[in-house]
Amino acid sequence: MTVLSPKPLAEPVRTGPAVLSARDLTLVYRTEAGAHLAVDRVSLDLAEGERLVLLGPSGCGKSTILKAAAGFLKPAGGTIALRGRPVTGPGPDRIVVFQEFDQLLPWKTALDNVMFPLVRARNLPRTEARAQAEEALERVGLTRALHQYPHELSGGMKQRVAIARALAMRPEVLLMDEPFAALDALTRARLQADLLRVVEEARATLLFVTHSIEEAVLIGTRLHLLSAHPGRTLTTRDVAGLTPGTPAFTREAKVVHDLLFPQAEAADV
Amino acid sequence: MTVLSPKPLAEPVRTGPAVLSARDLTLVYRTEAGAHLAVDRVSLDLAEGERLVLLGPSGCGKSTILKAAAGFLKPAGGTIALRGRPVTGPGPDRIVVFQEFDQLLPWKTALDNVMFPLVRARNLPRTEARAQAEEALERVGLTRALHQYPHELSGGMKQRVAIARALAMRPEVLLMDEPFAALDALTRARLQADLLRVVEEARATLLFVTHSIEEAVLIGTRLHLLSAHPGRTLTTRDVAGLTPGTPAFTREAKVVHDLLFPQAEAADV
Amino acid sequence: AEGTIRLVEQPGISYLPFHVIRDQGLLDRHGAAKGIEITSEWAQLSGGAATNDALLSGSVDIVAAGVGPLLTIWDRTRGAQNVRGIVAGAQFPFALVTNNPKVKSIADFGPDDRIAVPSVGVSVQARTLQFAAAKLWGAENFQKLDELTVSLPHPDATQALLSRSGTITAHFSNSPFQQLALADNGIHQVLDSFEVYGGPTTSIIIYTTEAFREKNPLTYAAFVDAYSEAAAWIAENPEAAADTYIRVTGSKLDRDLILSILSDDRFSFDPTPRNTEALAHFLHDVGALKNRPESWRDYFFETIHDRPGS
Amino acid sequence: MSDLPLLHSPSLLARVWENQIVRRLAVLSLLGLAWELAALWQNNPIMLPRLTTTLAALAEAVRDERLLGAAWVSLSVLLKGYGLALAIALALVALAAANRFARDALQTLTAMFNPLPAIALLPLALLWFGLNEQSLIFVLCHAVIWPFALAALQGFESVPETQRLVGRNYGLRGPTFVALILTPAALPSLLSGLKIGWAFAWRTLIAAELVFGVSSGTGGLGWFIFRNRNELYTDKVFAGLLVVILIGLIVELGVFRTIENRTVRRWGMLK
Amino acid sequence: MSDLPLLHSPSLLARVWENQIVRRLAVLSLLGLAWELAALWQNNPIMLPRLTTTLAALAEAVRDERLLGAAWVSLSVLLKGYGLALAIALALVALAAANRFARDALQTLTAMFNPLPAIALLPLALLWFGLNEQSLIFVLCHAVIWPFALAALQGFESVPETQRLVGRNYGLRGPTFVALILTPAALPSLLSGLKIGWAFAWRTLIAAELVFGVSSGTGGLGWFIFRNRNELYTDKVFAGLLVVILIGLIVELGVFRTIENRTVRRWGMLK
Ligand SMILES: Nc1ncnc2c1ncn2[C@@H]1O[C@H](COP(=O)(O)OP(=O)(O)OP(=O)(O)O)[C@@H](O)[C@H]1O
Ligand SMILES: Nc1ncnc2c1ncn2[C@@H]1O[C@H](COP(=O)(O)OP(=O)(O)OP(=O)(O)O)[C@@H](O)[C@H]1O
Ligand SMILES: [Mg+2]
Ligand SMILES: [Mg+2]
Repeated sequence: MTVLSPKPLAEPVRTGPAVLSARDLTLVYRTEAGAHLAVDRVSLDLAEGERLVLLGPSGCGKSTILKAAAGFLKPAGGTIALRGRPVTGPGPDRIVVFQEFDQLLPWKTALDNVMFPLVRARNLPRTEARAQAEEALERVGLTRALHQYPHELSGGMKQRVAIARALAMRPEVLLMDEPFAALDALTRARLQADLLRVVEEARATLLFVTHSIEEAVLIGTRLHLLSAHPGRTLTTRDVAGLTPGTPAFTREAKVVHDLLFPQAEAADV
Repeated sequence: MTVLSPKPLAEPVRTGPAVLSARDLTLVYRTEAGAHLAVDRVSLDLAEGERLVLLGPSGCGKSTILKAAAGFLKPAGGTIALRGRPVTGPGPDRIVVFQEFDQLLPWKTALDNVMFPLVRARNLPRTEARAQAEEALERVGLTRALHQYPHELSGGMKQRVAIARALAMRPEVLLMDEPFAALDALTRARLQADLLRVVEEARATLLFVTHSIEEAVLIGTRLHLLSAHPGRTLTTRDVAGLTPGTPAFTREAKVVHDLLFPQAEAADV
Repeated sequence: AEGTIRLVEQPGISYLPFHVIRDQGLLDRHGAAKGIEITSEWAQLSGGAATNDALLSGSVDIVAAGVGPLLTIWDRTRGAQNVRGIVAGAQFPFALVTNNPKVKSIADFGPDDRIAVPSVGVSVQARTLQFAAAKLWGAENFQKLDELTVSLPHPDATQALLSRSGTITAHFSNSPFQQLALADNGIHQVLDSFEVYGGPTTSIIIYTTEAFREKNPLTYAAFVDAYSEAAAWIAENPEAAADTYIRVTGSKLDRDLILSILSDDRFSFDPTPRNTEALAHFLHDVGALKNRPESWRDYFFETIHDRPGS
Repeated sequence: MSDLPLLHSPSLLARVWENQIVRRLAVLSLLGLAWELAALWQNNPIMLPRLTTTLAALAEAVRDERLLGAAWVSLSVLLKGYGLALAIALALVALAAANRFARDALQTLTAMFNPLPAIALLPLALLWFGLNEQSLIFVLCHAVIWPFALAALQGFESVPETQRLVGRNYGLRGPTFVALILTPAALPSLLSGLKIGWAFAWRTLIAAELVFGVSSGTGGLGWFIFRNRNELYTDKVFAGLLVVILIGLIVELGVFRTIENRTVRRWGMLK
Repeated sequence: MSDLPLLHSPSLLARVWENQIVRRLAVLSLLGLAWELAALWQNNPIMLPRLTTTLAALAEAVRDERLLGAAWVSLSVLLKGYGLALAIALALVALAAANRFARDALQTLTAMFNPLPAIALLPLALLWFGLNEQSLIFVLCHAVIWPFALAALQGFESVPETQRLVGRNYGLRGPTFVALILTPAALPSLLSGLKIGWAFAWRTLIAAELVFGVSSGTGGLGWFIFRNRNELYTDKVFAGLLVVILIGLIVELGVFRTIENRTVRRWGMLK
């Protein structure tokens, strides 16, 4: 009989081949002042059904990584691949929820905004798309705003439409950039639960950006911690299966906080 | 000898005449579909140096109240007054930090964006404006991004420039709409402290919108809780002097949470 | 091909024979006499340059324009399209009129005077003015009045002259503008083209390309006959001709004015060219023409070479 | 204090003044008055006839000279040319939006050809199309394509980045991307390009009709103006111009305004 | 995959192709070739001369006929008219941005006057200014003001609401607001308006010089073209047009492109 060594906690449970994987991903913006290094040799792997959360200080390159995964940015170094094949451009297999409030198409009502990709990318017939869009909007609590144009919505309402639009698509890969930042606690909690359910049901792979450590531990199966600008990998942590409110959850949140902000213990909060 | 009744906790300490006061403020948007009631008979009073936080679900009219206080919206009913005189339009005595990411002027660098109101509204000479702007940007941690244009900044960086721009102005009245929503925990904590210091020093009056109950209890001397759309006053709470981490602080946060979301106790978070 | 003909005219009474041809169906009649059926298309263009463009592009077959444009196109197309005149279109004097009472002859123009011509330097009016200057001050001074001339279309110049508003004090005009101007009490004539060239002078010429003439001899001949008949008919029936003009063009001009022009004996549609060589030689002398025509026959087809032109 | 849409209950007068038609009529009346006064003061009817005289001439020309027929002739050529030009311009701009070399080519072409006066093209038009409507349409296309392409290209290039990324994210590319994302997002600029193109189509048509004249009896508005100018009927010339102005107003208020109100203003893209 | 700025190390050829000047030269060469072939095929030198003939005529005209002088005469009138027109248009648009009645008035005026051909204004220009440069400038203003006002107004009305509110928040109003907020925010549209205005100033000037002519001696480019057209020197006509084209290219690449690169493209307002 051989003694099994205990599985190290930081090692994620791989359930299949990587859906999305980056190797030494380096992302550089070309600006007037020259090259601007945003992300420096970051590697990450997302297996099917996995939920990876990017955590890091403002400006560290989280959105940039997301945009590279979406196919909007070409790596200056390293590779980024989808199911083993290099990402060469954007596509509806990876639906993005952007950080900006202007991601709704201003010439479409909330309903039409949600229906748009269903009709155009999923090729659903209009009636079916409409039914699905109405359901998605109902789930984010916008039943009464179906026919309002984006400029008539509040900040949080716009973000909710964008979330509904992404979830209604049921993509294989979902890339979300601080989707809940503009939402109140209750709405946020509801949508977090909703997101987890949808992702689970569809066995979707999720790359998620947030500033809330609690949200990160709640949503993620794994966390990817980034250093301040330019973004480098600090560490990764496996956080699957932690239940909010439990001591393990609170402890993990505290650990992550201290990892991200080692000097913060001296600060006032 | 008369016995003094204990001062009720919910009654705020008035230190002078109201700087900003609304009476039965009703705000209505004119839309294609007809009138859209956003805020319904809300009354509030801010004394000098007071910090009032608006809390309420997404779409309840917080931004709308702020815009009315800034002078961008004319009340459909009720009054809104500044030091006793009805608000008739916007002005640099009330500096606004908007919720949107596009509030920076895209044709100005971060530094120029902060200098702009100092030169144009405060009439500071350019050198002095520059010094103050640089200091303000340093405080929000953007020393290295002084000469970047807004489109080259991350979401959180944009919001920090907007915060620096507002704080550098040292206005009598500061109107802030979820200024910290896009920031990581550490930056957020630093800027919260910074905000409190600046407001204290300048004896500025602050009207603040947030979705974070902890932030509300931390920042505010008083909270104004709003019901879901259309926004009506739920209640107000005096929260001056509570120290984060203390049981009183945690208890207050819990009370506010339960007041805002009475049904949430049944929900999963 | 034989049997179709596309013609161009410009607005104005100088093109009256065309109107008569159209009104009386003369092309049909003369075509029938030659055993062909002729279909004609009529177009109106607003000036000589556009007319020449239309001819050279092959969009039209027979055009009518001033002597100046004909000489230019003849000169430029020698050895290529070989454009030449068919018949003389009309002869009439064009007058230099002024509202400056002090000006009795061209020698009296002062530095403040401005003489309007359709286009400085190149229009037949401008050339005539140069010709007059050369006669008065000697050949080398032919450009003496050029610095007083300005380009302005006839209607605008007439308006300016009549309204006494602009800086225009004189206008080298044309019919019917000169008649309209001279009807005003304060406006008088300084000279006219007949004085300059020493007698009745052809102003309008009908012309075409060599190719059209050679490929459509019957149509060409029918046109010449029709034109001659129309010209003769106008000379005999000025009253009826005036009515034809009003009817065909829808002109709102006063019938008496039209009649007075038609019955003026200096005004004629004689197909024989007169006094064109003087202008041609002058144009060559000042360098506007590269080729010097020996006689008027050089720039007319043989059709009317038997006539006593000049 | 009207930076955002708001509700108030103004006085009757203010409410009447709210009506755009009322304000426009006020503007028109003021202009008419200015014209009448200028004409009276100038007192030079052969250069500047009075408004009343012009209106009388207009009525007469409509009754006796088929002015409306002439206007219709011009308008129908105009519409053909305008429509064709827009189709070409949109195709060019869509190509330019998708491909960088095409964009450079279009920008170069625009910089080169836009300043060329229509009159310079007439000889070529004659050479290629002959003396007919097609030549006019060719010249009209030249008048419309370049300014519209400029406005459209600017509009396409100004589309907010996030909206462009959203479209790409759904896998839209090429013509679909242009039609479903760029075109609505750039609609304000496209509309201003349409208006400018419309105006210059008129200008060019009137000017070209003067030079081109008519074939086979069907003169347009430009020819009407030219003929009356030749006969020194200034009041009729102004009557012709008045028709151009009226058509311009009708199209602006009836077509462009309506489109704007139903689209970009409703969508909050235009204040 | 070039939706956002990115860094890569392409091949030499690709890097040369990156250079805009190179791509533009390619476009120009293609156009030149097309011209030469069209002329050869048409074989009607008096209507469409070959490019080589035209270049020879250009050289000759520059040497013997002061073509550059004529171009300068036109250019100086053009610049005066363009500058004046922009000043007037900006004033009108600023007024319109601040006041609703002014906006209605400007929109009405634009709808009315924009379609009027310059030729219609010549008699009035004559009446008011006499036969001189001022009349030309008047006509130029007409050509520039309306399209520029249209583009500018659209630009001003499209400024994102938040930016407008920010400006108001600092107490900016009237001219300061227009100058410091609306103008930079609307710069893409303003630039496209400037380009369109510039092109139409040229078109109108050339056409007006034809009709209006000149007081003899000081003819501009339009006059040069007109004279040679009347004398059927088609190669010289094309040489004159070539000068217009060259100036257009220089201004587009040298002025407008530079401004664009230093402003709106740098600011991320234009892709
Ligand atoms: N278009 C751009 N051009 C140049 N630099 C850019 C551009 N976009 C982002 N950057 C820079 O890249 C870095 C990373 O930006 P990114 O948006 O990825 O940050 P982030 O982690 O999403 O931050 P936040 O939490 O504030 O949204 C920043 O330093 C930013 O200044
Ligand atoms: N410009 C507008 N036109 C019409 N309706 C509007 C407009 N702006 C906001 N509303 C409506 O007014 C209500 C309140 O909006 P407001 O932006 O004040 O909400 P909020 O409390 O700030 O929400 P959030 O927390 O999501 O930002 C919403 O129902 C919204 O749909
Ligand atoms: Mg980000
Ligand atoms: Mg809000």
